[in-house]
Amino acid sequence: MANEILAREPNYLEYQGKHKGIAGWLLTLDHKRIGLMYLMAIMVFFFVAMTLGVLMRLEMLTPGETIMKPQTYNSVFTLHGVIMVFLFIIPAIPAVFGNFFLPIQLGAKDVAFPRLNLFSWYLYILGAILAVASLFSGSGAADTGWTFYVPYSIRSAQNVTMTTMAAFVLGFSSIVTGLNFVVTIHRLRAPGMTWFRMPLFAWGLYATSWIQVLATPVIGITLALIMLERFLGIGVFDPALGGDPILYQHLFWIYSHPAVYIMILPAMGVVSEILPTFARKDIFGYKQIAISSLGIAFIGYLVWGHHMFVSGMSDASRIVFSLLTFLVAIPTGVKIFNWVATLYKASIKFSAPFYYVLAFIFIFSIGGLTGLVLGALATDIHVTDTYFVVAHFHYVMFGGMGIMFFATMHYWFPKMFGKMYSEKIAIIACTQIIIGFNMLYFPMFIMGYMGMPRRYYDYLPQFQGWHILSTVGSWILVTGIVFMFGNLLYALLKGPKAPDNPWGGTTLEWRIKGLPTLENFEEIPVVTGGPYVHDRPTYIMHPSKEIQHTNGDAKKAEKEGVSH
Amino acid sequence: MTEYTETAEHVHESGHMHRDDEASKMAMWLFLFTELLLFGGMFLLYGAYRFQYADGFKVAAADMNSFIGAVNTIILLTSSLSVALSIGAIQRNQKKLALAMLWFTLLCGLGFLVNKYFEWSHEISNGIYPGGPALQEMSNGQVIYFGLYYVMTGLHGLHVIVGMVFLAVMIAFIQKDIITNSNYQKLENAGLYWHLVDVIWIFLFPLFYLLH
Amino acid sequence: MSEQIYSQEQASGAQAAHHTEGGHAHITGYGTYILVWLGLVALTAVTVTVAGIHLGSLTLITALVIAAVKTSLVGYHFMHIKYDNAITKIFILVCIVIFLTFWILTFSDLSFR
Amino acid sequence: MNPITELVDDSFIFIVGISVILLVGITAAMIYFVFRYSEKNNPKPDQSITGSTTLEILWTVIPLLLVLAMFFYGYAGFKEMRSIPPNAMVVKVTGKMWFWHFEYENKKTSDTLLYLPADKDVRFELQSVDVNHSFYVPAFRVKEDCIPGRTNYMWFHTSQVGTYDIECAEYCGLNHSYMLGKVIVLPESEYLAWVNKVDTVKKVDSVKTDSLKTVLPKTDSLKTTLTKTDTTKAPVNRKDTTRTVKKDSVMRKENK
Ligand code: HEA
Ligand code: HEA
Ligand code: CUA
Ligand SMILES: [Cu+2]
Repeated sequence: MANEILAREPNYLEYQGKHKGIAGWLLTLDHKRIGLMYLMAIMVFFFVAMTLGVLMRLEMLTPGETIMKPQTYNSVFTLHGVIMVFLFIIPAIPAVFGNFFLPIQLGAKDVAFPRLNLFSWYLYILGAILAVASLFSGSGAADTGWTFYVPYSIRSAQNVTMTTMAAFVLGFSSIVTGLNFVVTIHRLRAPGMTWFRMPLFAWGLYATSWIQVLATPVIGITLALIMLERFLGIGVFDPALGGDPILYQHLFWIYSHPAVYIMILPAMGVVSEILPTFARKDIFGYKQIAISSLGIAFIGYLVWGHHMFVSGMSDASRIVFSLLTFLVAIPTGVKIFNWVATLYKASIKFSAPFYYVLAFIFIFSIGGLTGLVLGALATDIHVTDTYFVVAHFHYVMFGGMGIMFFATMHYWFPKMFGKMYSEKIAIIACTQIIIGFNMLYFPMFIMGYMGMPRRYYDYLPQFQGWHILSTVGSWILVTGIVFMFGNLLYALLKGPKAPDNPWGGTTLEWRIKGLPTLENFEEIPVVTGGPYVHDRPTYIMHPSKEIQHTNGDAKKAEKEGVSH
Repeated sequence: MTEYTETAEHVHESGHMHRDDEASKMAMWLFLFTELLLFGGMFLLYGAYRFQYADGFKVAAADMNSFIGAVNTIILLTSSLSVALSIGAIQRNQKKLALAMLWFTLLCGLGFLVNKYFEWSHEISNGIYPGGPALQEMSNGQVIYFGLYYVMTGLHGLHVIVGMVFLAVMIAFIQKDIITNSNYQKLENAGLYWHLVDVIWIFLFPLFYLLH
Repeated sequence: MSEQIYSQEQASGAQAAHHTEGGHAHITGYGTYILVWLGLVALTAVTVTVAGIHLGSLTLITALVIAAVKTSLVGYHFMHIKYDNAITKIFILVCIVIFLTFWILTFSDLSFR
Repeated sequence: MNPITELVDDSFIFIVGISVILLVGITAAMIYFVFRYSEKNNPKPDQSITGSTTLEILWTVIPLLLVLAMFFYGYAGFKEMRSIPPNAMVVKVTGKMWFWHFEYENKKTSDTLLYLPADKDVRFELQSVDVNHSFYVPAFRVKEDCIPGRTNYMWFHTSQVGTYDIECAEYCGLNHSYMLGKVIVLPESEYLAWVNKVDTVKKVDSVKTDSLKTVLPKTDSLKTTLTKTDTTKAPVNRKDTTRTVKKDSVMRKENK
């Protein structure tokens, strides 16, 4: 009977409110539509930045000029970094999938502040426009690297001001999303959903949001100071006037190190969603995984100095930062071990999203473990600012968060669009991505240890073999990614209708029949147990009806429900 | 506690308006944290440079007019009081008093800015501004001191202006009875913001004016 | 409608705990505010006088301590932290702790190089 | 023998070794579970397994010990890098967009090519006159930034005679990738002969400076001349000596 009522409600895609057509999207306050708008915008920039990446690989195919001049190359890697970091990887999972699924997983009708949510999308677009405009105005996009190190960034004749302005605005957008999520998680959990009954994706987002709120302002002011320095010459970052370039690096990394955990924590949250679903079993060590997210977020604030081991920072400081850096590995390890343990005595349903998660665990571990090489003082001093670092961060960013972004798309695609894609093609594409990825980035570790510095337009001939291997890898990766997106796009247009719960997921979004409606739930559900319990229901989806059935036993059920 | 709070600002057409003051207060505090850390970055720079250029900073600070600084401190403290009082007045349903207090706060804010204006123009007319003739003669420590001085007090001044805009909107809301004795979280939030601006000045004042 | 039935359950979720009116039951007397203000003005006077006397490195420390006291007065009374729930207090604590770590770790560089 | 190189390589092998063991273990367990507990092989999952305190403690404490060991390894190498032998010779290194300038103890200078005696400890004082650079000699596993407005230091031990690459490792603008150079380690006697031959070489040096400044931004001539040396390995290939060296005919003869 409940289904009948639901069937009459239009889903969020069909819903016609005050505004129709395109305005119904641009003025929407629905978290799901805003999520999709983010998805579209983010995909556009992701493709732009990926194309820049592939162009860089082409340039590196041969020593000397291959397809571009040094000035172009310098702008290309800067823009590649800026777009990937600020326009893709930081907003991707929180702003798209967090927006879409966080409220549903919490049993809420929307985020706490829908208007702010839309506002943050517009800020994102504004920042994106500025980033793109910096290409075509003034003397062209910044050529400083995404780190904007002074004093080069205040001396460069390129349009650095506009690029930093873009990053500044994007930072603001990120803060607003984070703030919204913290309040949403505190205030809008469904009745019965205690902290330790919250899905782990929500935990990941919670930790992420705190980083967004508490770290982002620091980069805001730092970038603003670069702009002021360029316009007015206030001196705080200009060594000619007594400013200290190392202080700039402190301020930059105070934000940008925690930011790498903004990138990875939501992805780790999704891993914790996908694994129990396909293992068809409760997750191993729920509480440890939940708490370790907060642990990573906190320790993440204490390690920024590991980016500055050769900058001339005090020796004492280098030692402290190196020691602290190693501590981040512990909560991350706890997560990895718990994930693997979840598979023990499971009954695994092998599907595309699960395959991506396996790829993630393998590739991210490589990335993380090489992070330890960078964390150790002696080795970092040798490999810092070489391709070893480039390999490390592509393994964690692309191989970690990027692969999980793909996994997330495959996992929630049926619930977002109501369509099903070809799993076979998805798995083939994933295999190809894994091969191409490793061929692209693994040689960089070797080159890096051999002493190939990063941000080099040109290189010494002894590196050419590795560069060729790497470039060929990028082509394999390109086709894999094109294949994957093609598959999804085809499904979107022509795919068969997806079942309500194709994977047997246990969290609230899978309990919704069909696509979510405007308000997600006809009635706010009542939660009676943990999120990944497979052998009994832990949610009462239609409390008013079901309670009458069971003589108002919701309370009792809740008490009995194991709350982990 | 009779209703399920759907969203703090529940705006779906189909839904009825729900209010969650707790949520909006929480959001306001989070926003204040971001402001705090924004200035925090600047204070960190100040601390670092003061550590490095202790003497230059002292010499530079000797130029500052600590009297104007002190007056401005008192002005802001008083304005904080009046905002707090206006909330108290709204709680007691004394609309007139609340309005008067807010107008008084705006006046204080204006006074603060006027003072700042005179102070800045005095410095500038002496050639003390980034790239200015007097500054070019000075030591690195002094240059950075004044660089920070202009950025930090400028940013603070900007916040005073934003705060005044907030409070002006609150005045309109009170007049239209949107803010009442049972619904005044908006005013609380504006007040929180204003107090934050005050708190930041509480630190700026000794750091820039009392360094002899 | 149904929401009413489940109001009790909400207590175990996040929704419930403090609803609006509950939080605002506390009304501070005007007198308290004015007293606090007097305290703040007095402290300002103290900082100015202390700065006049030459205490060396103590000048900075006293100035900062007084500023911290003033801040806590403003926060506690004017910003109503006094009446706030535990969550807000924890939030503020977290923010302060993070901010302090920025200082401590940055100065681990500056003061040893 | 070069103590730093060995320490760095040893800590690298230590960390990578542990990492590989962990990675293989994790991956093997994962793959084994996926097959052993597939839907087909294990139709009914064991729902009673939700965690284990013992395991949690184990995989917190063991990794903690491992990473502490890694830290100490890295720290030991670092300590060596920062403890300069007391009688090390001093060379002032100045980074400039986009070439290296060296000043020796007797005020003699050279650009791009750094001449050092074999089997000596050398302390470098690193400065920059414009933007950040980073003085990097991969063969000796050391680098340190050159930051305008301050002097950083580093040192290494020149082990054997040979030619080693110098690279700028901190992004510094247009020709960052051409800010290369060579360490030319000579037998002590040849070095002394070179460093004391003030007049002739000085002339050549200034020529070099000028040609570098003018040539670099336009073409990649430096790259084509300063090439073909294995960065990782020490041995010199005499034929690789660069054009600038060739000009210095005296040098070349002494080298042979
Ligand atoms: C998603 C982003 C992301 C993530 C998650 C990480 C994670 C980590 N990173 Fe990385 N890092 C970057 C993105 C990221 N990094 C970027 C972008 C840069 C370069 C920026 C630039 O200069 O442009 C960088 C640079 C960088 C440096 C500076 C290098 C340099 O410039 O010299 C260092 C140094 O310590 C470092 C360390 C680490 C460590 C220790 C972790 C740890 O969190 C990793 C923890 C994970 C594991 C350890 C693996 C899994 C765990 C186990 C298998 C358990 C058992 C293992 C043990 C405990 C031993 N990173
Ligand atoms: C999320 C983060 C992210 C991701 C996903 C990537 C993806 C890629 N990046 Fe990376 N990269 C960064 C973040 C990222 N990058 C950052 C932060 C830097 C540092 C910048 C700096 O130094 O300041 C960097 C720097 C960097 C460098 C170093 C530059 C240097 O130091 O000189 C290189 C060099 O090869 C590179 C290459 C690539 C490539 C080939 C990809 C590929 O994996 C991309 C894969 C894409 C595809 C496979 C294309 C998909 C298909 C299409 C777009 C269709 C049409 C296109 C074609 C047919 C060409 N990147
Ligand atoms: Cu000099 Cu890069
Ligand atoms: Cu980092």
